[in-house]
Amino acid sequence: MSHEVYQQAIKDLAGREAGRLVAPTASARLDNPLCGDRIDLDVTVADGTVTGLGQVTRGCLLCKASATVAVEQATGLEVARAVALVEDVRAMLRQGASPPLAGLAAFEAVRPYKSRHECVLLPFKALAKALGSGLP
Amino acid sequence: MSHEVYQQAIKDLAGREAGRLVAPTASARLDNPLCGDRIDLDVTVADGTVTGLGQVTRGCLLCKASATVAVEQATGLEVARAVALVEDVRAMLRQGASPPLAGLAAFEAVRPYKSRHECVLLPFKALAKALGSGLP
Amino acid sequence: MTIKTIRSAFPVLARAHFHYLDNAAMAQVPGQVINAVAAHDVAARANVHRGLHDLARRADAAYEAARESVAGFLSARPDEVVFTGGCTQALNLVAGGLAESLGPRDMVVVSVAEHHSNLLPWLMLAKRRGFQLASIPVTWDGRLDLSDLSMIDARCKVVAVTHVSNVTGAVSDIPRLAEAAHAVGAKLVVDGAQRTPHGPVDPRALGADFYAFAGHKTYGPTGVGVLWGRAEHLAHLPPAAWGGGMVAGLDGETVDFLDPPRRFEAGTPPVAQAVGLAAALDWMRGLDWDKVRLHEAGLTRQLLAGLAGLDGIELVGPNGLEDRLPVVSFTVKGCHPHDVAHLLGEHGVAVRGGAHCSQPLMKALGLHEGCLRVSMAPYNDDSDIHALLRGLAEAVRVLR
Amino acid sequence: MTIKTIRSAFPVLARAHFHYLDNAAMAQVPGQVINAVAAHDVAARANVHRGLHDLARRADAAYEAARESVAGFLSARPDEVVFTGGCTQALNLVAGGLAESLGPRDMVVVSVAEHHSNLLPWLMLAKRRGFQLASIPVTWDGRLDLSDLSMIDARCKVVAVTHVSNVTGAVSDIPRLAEAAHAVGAKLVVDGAQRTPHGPVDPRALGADFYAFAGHKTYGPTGVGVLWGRAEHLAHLPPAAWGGGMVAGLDGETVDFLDPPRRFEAGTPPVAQAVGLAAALDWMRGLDWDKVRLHEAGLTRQLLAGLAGLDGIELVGPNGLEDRLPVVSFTVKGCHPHDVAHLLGEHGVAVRGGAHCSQPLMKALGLHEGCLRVSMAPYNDDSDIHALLRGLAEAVRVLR
Ligand SMILES: Cc1ncc(COP(=O)(O)O)c(C=O)c1O
Ligand SMILES: Cc1ncc(COP(=O)(O)O)c(C=O)c1O
Repeated sequence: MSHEVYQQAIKDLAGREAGRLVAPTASARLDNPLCGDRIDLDVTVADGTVTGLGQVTRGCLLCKASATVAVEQATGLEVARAVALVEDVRAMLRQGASPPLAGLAAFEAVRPYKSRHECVLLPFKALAKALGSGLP
Repeated sequence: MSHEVYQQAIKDLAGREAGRLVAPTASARLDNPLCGDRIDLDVTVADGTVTGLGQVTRGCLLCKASATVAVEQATGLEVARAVALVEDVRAMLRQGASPPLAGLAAFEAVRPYKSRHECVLLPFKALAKALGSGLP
Repeated sequence: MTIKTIRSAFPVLARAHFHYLDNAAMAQVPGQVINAVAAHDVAARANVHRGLHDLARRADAAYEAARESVAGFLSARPDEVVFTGGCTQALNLVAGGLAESLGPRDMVVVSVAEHHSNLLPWLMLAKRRGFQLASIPVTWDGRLDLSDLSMIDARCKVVAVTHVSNVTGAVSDIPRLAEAAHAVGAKLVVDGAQRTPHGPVDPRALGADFYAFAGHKTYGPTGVGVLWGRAEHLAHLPPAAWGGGMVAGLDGETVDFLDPPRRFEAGTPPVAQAVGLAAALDWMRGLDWDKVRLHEAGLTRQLLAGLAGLDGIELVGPNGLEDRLPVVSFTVKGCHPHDVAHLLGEHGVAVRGGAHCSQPLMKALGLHEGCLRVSMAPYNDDSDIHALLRGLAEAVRVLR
Repeated sequence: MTIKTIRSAFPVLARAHFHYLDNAAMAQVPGQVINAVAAHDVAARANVHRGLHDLARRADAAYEAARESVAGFLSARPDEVVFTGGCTQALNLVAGGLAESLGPRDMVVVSVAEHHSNLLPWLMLAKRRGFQLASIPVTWDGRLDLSDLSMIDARCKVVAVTHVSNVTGAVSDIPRLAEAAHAVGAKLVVDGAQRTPHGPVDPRALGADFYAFAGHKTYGPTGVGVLWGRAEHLAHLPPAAWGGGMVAGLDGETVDFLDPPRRFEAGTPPVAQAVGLAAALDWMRGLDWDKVRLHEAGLTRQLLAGLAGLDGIELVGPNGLEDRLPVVSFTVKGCHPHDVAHLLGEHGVAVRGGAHCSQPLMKALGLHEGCLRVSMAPYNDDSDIHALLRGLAEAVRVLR
């Protein structure tokens, strides 16, 4: 059985759920009703920069793992940069672009599995939504 | 070119249009809007017997020829018998039953051409309709 | 007729290490169906109805013979068989037609176990025409709960239920529902999508008034489905789609529709697909269904026993064999269905994970993440169940 | 690319003494389309969308690749391409969706030359929703009479016209109609059923807002059709059929539909047929259409000249080559079209006789008995025209 997609790195990421923030600047809830995935994501912003992130995710391993990367590695980014991540992740999955965050390297194995792309994208969509850009 | 369906007997029949009756007991107009065929059929009835028939038909050769057989050979039949002809003609065309009227022998060649059955049936449907049975 | 003979009819099953257990989504197709479609397109391809050349006559004959084959499968009359583009289209057709005479004082009763295709048409038409929609609830094991059918009352004009659940494999008690519906003068629409893959069926004997099924789940082509209706009901059903081939006369605003079934077949029908479906049903009718049913039940038993031996499996639906067909759903504790299905797929075992187009049932059973579904066909065998159980154990090991 | 090469792609044409000139009813199909469908069913058969096993991934990929192929044929975006069961279903889908926002103060403008499939949906929905229906008249030679378009006024919300007449082969002036429609804010729905068999088309460049065509007339399988719509319009179009695979969320009465195109593809789509259609369009895109059009025009010229040399022939439609495709209709004095078509059929020449699902046009042109129609495809050649003309002369001799 191929474990490429379910390598240890992914499982480790999925196991680290940040939890909600106490005093977020903004929050977003996003559903993927097709598979029941749901993410609640909180963000704090100061001076145009993402200063903190939290999340609770119900969903598959890929979605949970991706959510962890989002909150752990988008902190410190400029808001515009964080909003743009969803497009970069999409380009990574669909066009083979390189991972926009180091932690996303583990997700390159998901490329051939188109029906799983949405799982990886959902947290980044939630991030963009929380940052007020609306969905792409 | 096979002329079986368009044998001289059929053409002769098609060429003999009886025309309308002056004082019919009943009349019926029937359309086959799919091909524009239209028959106007008149009947006189006395003592439960068909005593006279007339028709004017716009339609294909088969329909016109069948109309001629109907008016020429159903005269003298009991009403119930005349009404039943449509079923007998159908059985002749579909199940290979023998022709219920001598003049219909020429139409046995139509059997393999299912899409033409309606052309042969229309005058007999009109006859049944005029005789007040409604359509089968 | 051994399972080996059955398997050998299906070219796709010749692939090694391949275990297809996603039959409820789409069944595989016997070679003779593929050939029937190809042969039709080479030797009898033309539009149907009133064609006057050789190919058109062959096309007409093939299409009407296909209708007769479906009629035979359903113990019905050919003029009660309407070809559609699929089961969903068949259900939209009957819902659209029946809804024409429904208004705010009327009610349609569906069930919580309906596939979206037998729910959304009624739901959307209810919004549009103002009639009420009520749902028969389900028991803890996903069966229709018929203990209280008082909602099928004088206001109820239509009862629309699934014959077999696409999630649990539970077989609905159609005769009982027919009795309840007919007692108040309501019509019974049955979604047979998951029933027809398991042998010929007689909807009239069951008490159904309308019955719909899909070609692609019944070993036939995609792009074709069937709506059966009692002749006496079809005669009064208005068409819900319009186009060429279904009118006798058209004069200004006056439209004179053809008699059933053609009234319901607007436009060029799926001719070659109907021919393919007939080939599939003919193949099915050649099987010994007593034997096949025993075989399918044996696989189900084996699967249920195997699942019981695994840790953290929770069944969705009946845990026995009575009144159920070989569709088995379950959850795996701590593992999302999509992750499990993905890993099984890598292992050569095809199952489905998710909500199975049955969100109300998922909600009723508290399955926020959906479930895994294993669905069997006559060509499945022990090796498929073994591979599934082995794969499941390994998937759990990988994921936990 | 010679006509011989083109012919050789079509297995059915290998039959001797067989002249297929009934292409407007249904075109024949190249071998590679038959093979593509068969190959799909053997190696990639599964339901589409969110499948997690190998076959499902292949099916998804094949289906979405088919969408891209159609998009290429139409110079459009893939998400503007909706697969349907046929052209009629596509027209019902757009009519049903647009009609949702039409009421008694609105008007839809069609033309007298419409095929029933682009007339009846509007007519029936007009009765239901109370909007007005107006018809653009035709000239003596069956063309849309655009000399007075004042009926396309502020009340007009939709103009629905055929791109090419299935009776006369006349090509409508779509850019002009688009201008008139858009000037009053109306949407332009174009029935492309008879246009797509004659090469790729760019509905957006023509000014259409929606465009429908049929697989089986475009050298593809039966059971599939296409609705194209501008993304900006599809985004606001409500679905007119409902079922599995088209909702994101369903919570009680609240339905959240997926984005186009999936919103319009309720139920299992005609997957293998879409794959077959893509193979057909790919075959078409491999032809040199400048050459093919010259060839088709040459056949039309030859046919028109031949008919002019026969006694008692009356043309229906344009008598020239300008703005017409290779569809030629006519009547034969003293001979009913069905009798002639029947005899031609016996002669190995396949044409169609009748009203061609175009009763308003028949009425407008005074053709109570319909007419004969000869419709050509790239694979037709001189021998087909000769056989037709010879057969026609003989049929007249037999019938008169
Ligand atoms: C119970 C049930 N009803 C209806 C449908 C719809 O069938 P189709 O998608 O073929 O239209 C399905 C299959 O998806 C089903 O399982
Ligand atoms: C102009 C035109 N529109 C629509 C249609 C309907 O297409 P279909 O029968 O494939 O649905 C046809 C063909 O019959 C046609 O010729």
